[in-house]
Amino acid sequence: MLLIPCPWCGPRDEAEFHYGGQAHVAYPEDPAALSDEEWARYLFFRDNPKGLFAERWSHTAGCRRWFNAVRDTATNEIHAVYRVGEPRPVTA
Amino acid sequence: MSVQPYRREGASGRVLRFRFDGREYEGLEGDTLASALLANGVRAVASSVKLGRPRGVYAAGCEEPNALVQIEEPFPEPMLQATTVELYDGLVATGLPGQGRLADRPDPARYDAVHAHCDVLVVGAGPAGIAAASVAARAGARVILADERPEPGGSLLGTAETLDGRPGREWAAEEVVALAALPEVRVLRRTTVLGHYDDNYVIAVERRTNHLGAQAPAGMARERVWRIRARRVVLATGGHERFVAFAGNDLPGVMLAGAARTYANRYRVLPGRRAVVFTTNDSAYAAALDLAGAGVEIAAIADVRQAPGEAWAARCAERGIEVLTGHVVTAAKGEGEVSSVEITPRVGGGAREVPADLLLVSGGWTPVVHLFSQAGGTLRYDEELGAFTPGETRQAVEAAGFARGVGGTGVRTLRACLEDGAEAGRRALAAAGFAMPAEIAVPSAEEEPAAAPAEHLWLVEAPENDGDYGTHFVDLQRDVTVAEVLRATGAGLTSVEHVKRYTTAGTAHDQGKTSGLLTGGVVAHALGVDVAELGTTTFRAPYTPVSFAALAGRDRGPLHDPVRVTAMHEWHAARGALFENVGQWKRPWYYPRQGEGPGEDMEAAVLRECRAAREDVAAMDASTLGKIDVIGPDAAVFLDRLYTNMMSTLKVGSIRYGVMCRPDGMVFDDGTVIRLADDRFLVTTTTGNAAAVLDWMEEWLQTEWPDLRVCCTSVTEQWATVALVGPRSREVLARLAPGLAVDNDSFPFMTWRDAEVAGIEARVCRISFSGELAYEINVSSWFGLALWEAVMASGEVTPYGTETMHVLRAEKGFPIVGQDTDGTVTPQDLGMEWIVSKKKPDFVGKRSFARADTSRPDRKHLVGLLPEDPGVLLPEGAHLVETSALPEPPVPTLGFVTSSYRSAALGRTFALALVSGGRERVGERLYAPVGADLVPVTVTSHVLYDPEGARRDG
Amino acid sequence: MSPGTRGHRTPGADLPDHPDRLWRSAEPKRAYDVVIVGGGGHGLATAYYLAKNHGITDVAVLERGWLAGGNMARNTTIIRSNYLWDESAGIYEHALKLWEELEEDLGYPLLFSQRGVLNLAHSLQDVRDSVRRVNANRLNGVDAEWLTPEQVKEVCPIVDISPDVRYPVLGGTYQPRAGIAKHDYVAWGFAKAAADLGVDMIEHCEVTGLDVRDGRVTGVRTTRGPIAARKVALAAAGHSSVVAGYAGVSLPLQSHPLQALVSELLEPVHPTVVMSNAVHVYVSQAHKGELVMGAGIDAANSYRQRGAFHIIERQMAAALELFPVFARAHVLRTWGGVVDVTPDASPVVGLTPVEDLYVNCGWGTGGFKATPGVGWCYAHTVATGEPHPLNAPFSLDRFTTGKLVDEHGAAAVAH
Amino acid sequence: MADSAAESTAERRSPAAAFAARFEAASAGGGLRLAEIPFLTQINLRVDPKSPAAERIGTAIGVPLPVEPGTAAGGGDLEVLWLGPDEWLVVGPDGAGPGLVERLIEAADGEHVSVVDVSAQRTTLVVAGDRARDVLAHGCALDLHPRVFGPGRCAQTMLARAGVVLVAGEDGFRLLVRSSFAGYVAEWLLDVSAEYVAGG
Repeated sequence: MLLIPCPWCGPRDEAEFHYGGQAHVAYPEDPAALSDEEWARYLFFRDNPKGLFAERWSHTAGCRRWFNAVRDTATNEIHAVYRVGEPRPVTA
Repeated sequence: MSVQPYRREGASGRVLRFRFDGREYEGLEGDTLASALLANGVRAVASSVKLGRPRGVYAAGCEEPNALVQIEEPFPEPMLQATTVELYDGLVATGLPGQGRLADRPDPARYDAVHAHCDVLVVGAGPAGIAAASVAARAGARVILADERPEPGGSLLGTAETLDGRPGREWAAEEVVALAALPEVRVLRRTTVLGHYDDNYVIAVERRTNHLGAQAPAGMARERVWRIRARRVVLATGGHERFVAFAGNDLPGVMLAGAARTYANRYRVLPGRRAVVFTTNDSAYAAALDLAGAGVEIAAIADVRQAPGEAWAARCAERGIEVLTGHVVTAAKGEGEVSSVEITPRVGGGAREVPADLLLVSGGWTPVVHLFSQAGGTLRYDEELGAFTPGETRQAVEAAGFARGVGGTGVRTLRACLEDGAEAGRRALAAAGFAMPAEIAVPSAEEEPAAAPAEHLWLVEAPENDGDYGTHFVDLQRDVTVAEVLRATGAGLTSVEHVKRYTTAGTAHDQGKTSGLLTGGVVAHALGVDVAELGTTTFRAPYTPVSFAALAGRDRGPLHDPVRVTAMHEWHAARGALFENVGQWKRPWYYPRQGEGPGEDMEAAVLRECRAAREDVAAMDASTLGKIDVIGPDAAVFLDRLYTNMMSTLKVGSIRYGVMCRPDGMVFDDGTVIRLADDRFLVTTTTGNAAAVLDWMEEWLQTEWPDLRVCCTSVTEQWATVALVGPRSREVLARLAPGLAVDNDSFPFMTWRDAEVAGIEARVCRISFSGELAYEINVSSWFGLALWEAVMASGEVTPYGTETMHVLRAEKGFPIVGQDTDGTVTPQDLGMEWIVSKKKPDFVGKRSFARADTSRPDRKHLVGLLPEDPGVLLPEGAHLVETSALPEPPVPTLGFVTSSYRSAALGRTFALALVSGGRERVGERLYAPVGADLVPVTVTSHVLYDPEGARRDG
Repeated sequence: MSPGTRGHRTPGADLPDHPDRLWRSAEPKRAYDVVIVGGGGHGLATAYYLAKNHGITDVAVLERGWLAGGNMARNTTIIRSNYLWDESAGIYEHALKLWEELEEDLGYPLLFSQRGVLNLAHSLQDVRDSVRRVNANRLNGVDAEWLTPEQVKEVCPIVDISPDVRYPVLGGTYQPRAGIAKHDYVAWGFAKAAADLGVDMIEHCEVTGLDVRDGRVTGVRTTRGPIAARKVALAAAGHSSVVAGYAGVSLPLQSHPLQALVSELLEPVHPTVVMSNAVHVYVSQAHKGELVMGAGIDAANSYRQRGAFHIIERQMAAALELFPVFARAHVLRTWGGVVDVTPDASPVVGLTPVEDLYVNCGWGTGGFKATPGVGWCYAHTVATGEPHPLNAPFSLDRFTTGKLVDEHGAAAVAH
Repeated sequence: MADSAAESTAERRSPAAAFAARFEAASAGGGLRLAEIPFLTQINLRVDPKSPAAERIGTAIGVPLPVEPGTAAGGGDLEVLWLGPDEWLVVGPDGAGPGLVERLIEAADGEHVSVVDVSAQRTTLVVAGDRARDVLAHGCALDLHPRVFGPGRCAQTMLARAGVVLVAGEDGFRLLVRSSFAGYVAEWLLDVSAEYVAGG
């Protein structure tokens, strides 16, 4: 049970959150202009690094806000949380 | 005390009666089952799992590998260690051959869980743990001190050491009582910390009533899971003694030296009359002296070292105990239990056989590093200790006392543990941001003799002429011998994990607490490598076994998952409705008519309910549909992006049906959208998807379109909803809402009106999911029951459930998301091209409709099926094939039946199905394999009833 | 001594003996025809069938730790082929047929036990999905039956089928030919058989890079030096994304922890395998008597071979709903593996954009049961450069065309 | 029931009404008090906290919207609970709903706000008395220590398997529970209470 620091509510148990996968994957501006390959990439391909990963969480059982986190997927350590729209912070 | 022949004199306490293996015994309050059995001279407690060899008590705590018992009364419980079962009056137990037995009746006990938070969690209430907790607690920190035993003291319980001039056990008891009196301290006894997870989330289990036997209060949870979130953790978990591999080292009468010392001191039980001691370190000398003091004759101490601790040797000499340095025990001998011990000099000289009924073994001490390792800490091999000790960790946890291997000579020294514990307490305080307390006095312990270094001997080599190593056990509980380890390494296995799996060593109930390192040592020996290099197998939670029921807690039966009900639920239940689980909701499924004789069956009830809806008037509790208020100047734009059809053109006062897709183009949810104002919509969702759709909306708004000024608020339970259906629904509504103009022109299809219905403020929507004239009446859920009762008051409205609702909508070809779709179905597949906007430049899912696979003509389409025999009901889930005889498998399927019913309106059975290229097959005959038969069916449009839509206006 | 215990049944005694010779960890050579990255069940089976079916024996299996120490050592050993879609049923049924001959083929005792698998249904929609799957299975020649709650009780008497359970058992599907096998023995059986045919088993050899020249893979870089290869076959479940990334190949995968646990040894109570997706439990009783149970996967990506504890707690609550007699059984040991999951819960097996580089990944929670089947097909793919017909549907390009094999929709088959 | 349905009266019924007697019995020992406060007015308010509308709303209802996460502010007979960075729950006495909605919308003066009457969406349960924290700790993972979660604090969180809004007061806690979950939460509280009430 991770302790996830919601940028608004503070640290809460992982079970209060919904995981949203990779952060900073924008909905394409003009999907119709994309090739099938490009569209498939948007739909199905996400980074899956072993190490630091910028990802999305939603505090569904709390303030219902989506936010981003940089977490090390090898250790589960959360290095930073930041709000949607903010750039990914520089982490060690 | 004559009935307890091995009980020391002066033992006191209440006499408890118990039965073991069918015989009655007496023990004393404070006993474990193991100590009570030893007091009664019971040597063989269980038999081994593979070889069926008799096994006796080997240890005195949770590391016990041998004495596995089954509790029979007061309630059957499989496989416990006799060393951890507290004795109580009426206990009935049997020894186990390695397999436990589950009860065949329900467990009546209660279980629960509780969350706790603290600045410092101290695991282990031995000298180091108490010292750490005292320092932290007196500085005002919130402290939890957890210990697995019934009383604090840890190692002090087994020794005769004194602290501040008091017996160690008394010191510990008083310290902990004082600690527990502090407002911010919680002391948890009989509480084993089982697992150490990320972010210092620590799981412990408290055994609260076991020791009370049949006297356990009924309302009290038997076991409690503690979910502890600690800012700092101090692991003062001590050490486990290990044994040495030699011939016959499993015979009853062979025992860990420290355990024997505990039996003599703590339980006042003599584990035998005449003992040989076999050791690699100084700690067994203290054991020998304590036992000698208690009346056990110590025949000899065989020390593998040439140079034992001088002071210890001298004390033994004083007592007339023979110390044989540079000797090993080559064999324990006896029939069913130890009767003699073979001692051999390591260099030169012959063996000698010493009569004894007890062989005390100390192969050194292993720090308990399980939790540290679980927490993600690394381990490093400590040469002096001959064991792995805590290394680096990124979590806020540290080990203290012997768990950290303090002392330097491989044995625990009390002073070092106390000081180390206090230091750990100070460090924890500093890390948690507390002011350092004034100097805290560490209690003074007796002067301990300087210890000599231990020597790490894992294996006593078998003599040349008897080299099979067949009784040199390394894992007593799994019956693994050195012979098997050698076979594994001989087979080419070089990893300790492989050897573990080949031999099963370390996988038993005790998880290799006494045997893990020993196995590693023997493997290293066999491979000719260093133990340090070989490493350990992984330490996994739980530290000691934990019952399934404890982990399940109170999330069982009705509390297993929330039961969600509507405001009208009591009425449905009283009317005898059968309920369907829809997500967490209980929805009325159908209402069998009650009366004389046997109740109506489902088929009859549903046909009756359907007829009422089609021919008369019927009502359903539709409150469970998800409802979301969507408000803001950009609400219309937002909905245009999420729904496949246009919502911005919807007029205030009107209602539109809509479908949402995922980006991959597959149908995600459907429902109606009501425009309440220019900037305000009420969206309904399917019952099961209410939360998912709200989350979906928030996700798009917050992460993709933060520029849209829209807010979404769930109002699912704000409103209770009654669907009033049937040609007479207008008449019933008119009566209930005299102020509402209900004629078709005033209140047309797909519009809504505010009105007073049965005296209740209501929003009435003209929506139909059945094709009939119908209304959905929404009121504050406080009035839901009142509205329902008012609707039912005249007695002319038939209540109907989800099954009838499903039949009615299926007759009209309306799909149910999740029943007629499975995540691979597009709106076009459902025959709903009309709902997919061509005008909007984009909406979620649109791009995917242009992919190769979504534009294939042979996709599965939703169609209707009419069995050629109108009495045959196709099973939902039946498949369809083209031929009237089945070829050899694999037979390609054309599709499958998603919904199938008997229709009162059609006077026959019918079905909906997803069929490959289905729309082009209308009129074709297909076959549904049902059991051994192939049922012929005709493909039709999915709209089977009132295709012109003539009935919706009544 | 316990009068009821001495002298008879010793539950641990009836396990088969292992051969005295398994494999000898090899030193890596400078070059191989085929390098298989990942010494788990799939990698070992692939090596075996490369050698046996295709005569390709200049093969190295590279394992970063100890052989079969990844998911092969951590799974709950369930074997079945009752998958919904034709594509899935094809490869899993092929695997099951191989399982039925495997002990003999490998000459190794695998404790393969066809004790049947029950998938329980707890809602009306579960029932529809289950019946749909049973019928699909039958058309595909896969043995499958739909059982009423009473029939479920006959197959597994300890299941609570009473209506007062929160989510009552409404029935179940049953595949009699399904069952379990002993995972370690399977791995060792393949390893021994492959080694006997000349394959090199190279342990403690982590791949740190892939050499790609002109769009073609030429070898691997490892912690034990570079190794040239004419073909490289990836079989590194859990870590597939990381390894494929060395060649610039991105895969539609997310790695998640998956947990399992065992109880102490218990007298036989559970004769079959029971799975319940609705309440996230699957359980069998292994040969020695321990209950082996699997839980759901952790939601968040992670390479930590350790799951969150609340998942275990929920799993226990669900288990006791179905099996009240388990109340006082004890959890002895929990563990976790890392599984890689695809968007459609079906694997990716086949060619990659890099020539001579092959991929086998994305088996999620279901890789063990496919072991011989995927080894067979993957070996064919690697040997011929063309997908075997049974793994052709599991190509990477299905994500572009949209022709997914979506096992999410097929309830009760995610594991 | 079917018979009594004939005497239809438009009476309100609160979601935990059926538990009144059992709550009372559980409260008899003194260490714990369980009760439902039915029919409170609850208005969900969404507004940009930095907007003039937010300020005007605060002035209009006499309670500045609390901007510190997890806090509640009170004034007169109203209490405003922080639910999210742009979301509040305005709680008032029974019957205050329609007037309050109007006041809020009026104060917004045409700016984008969302005001939704959700009075029937949740009911309010009281968990008070010396053992209140102990009871809640069985299902709530928050640190309920008075220094951390004392009067004036509120939080959306989980209690066992139900989402709740938890509000700390001088005299124990209030739980705002979704109406459909009220029965579950009530049963759960009563089950936990077994150990803490007299005779348990």
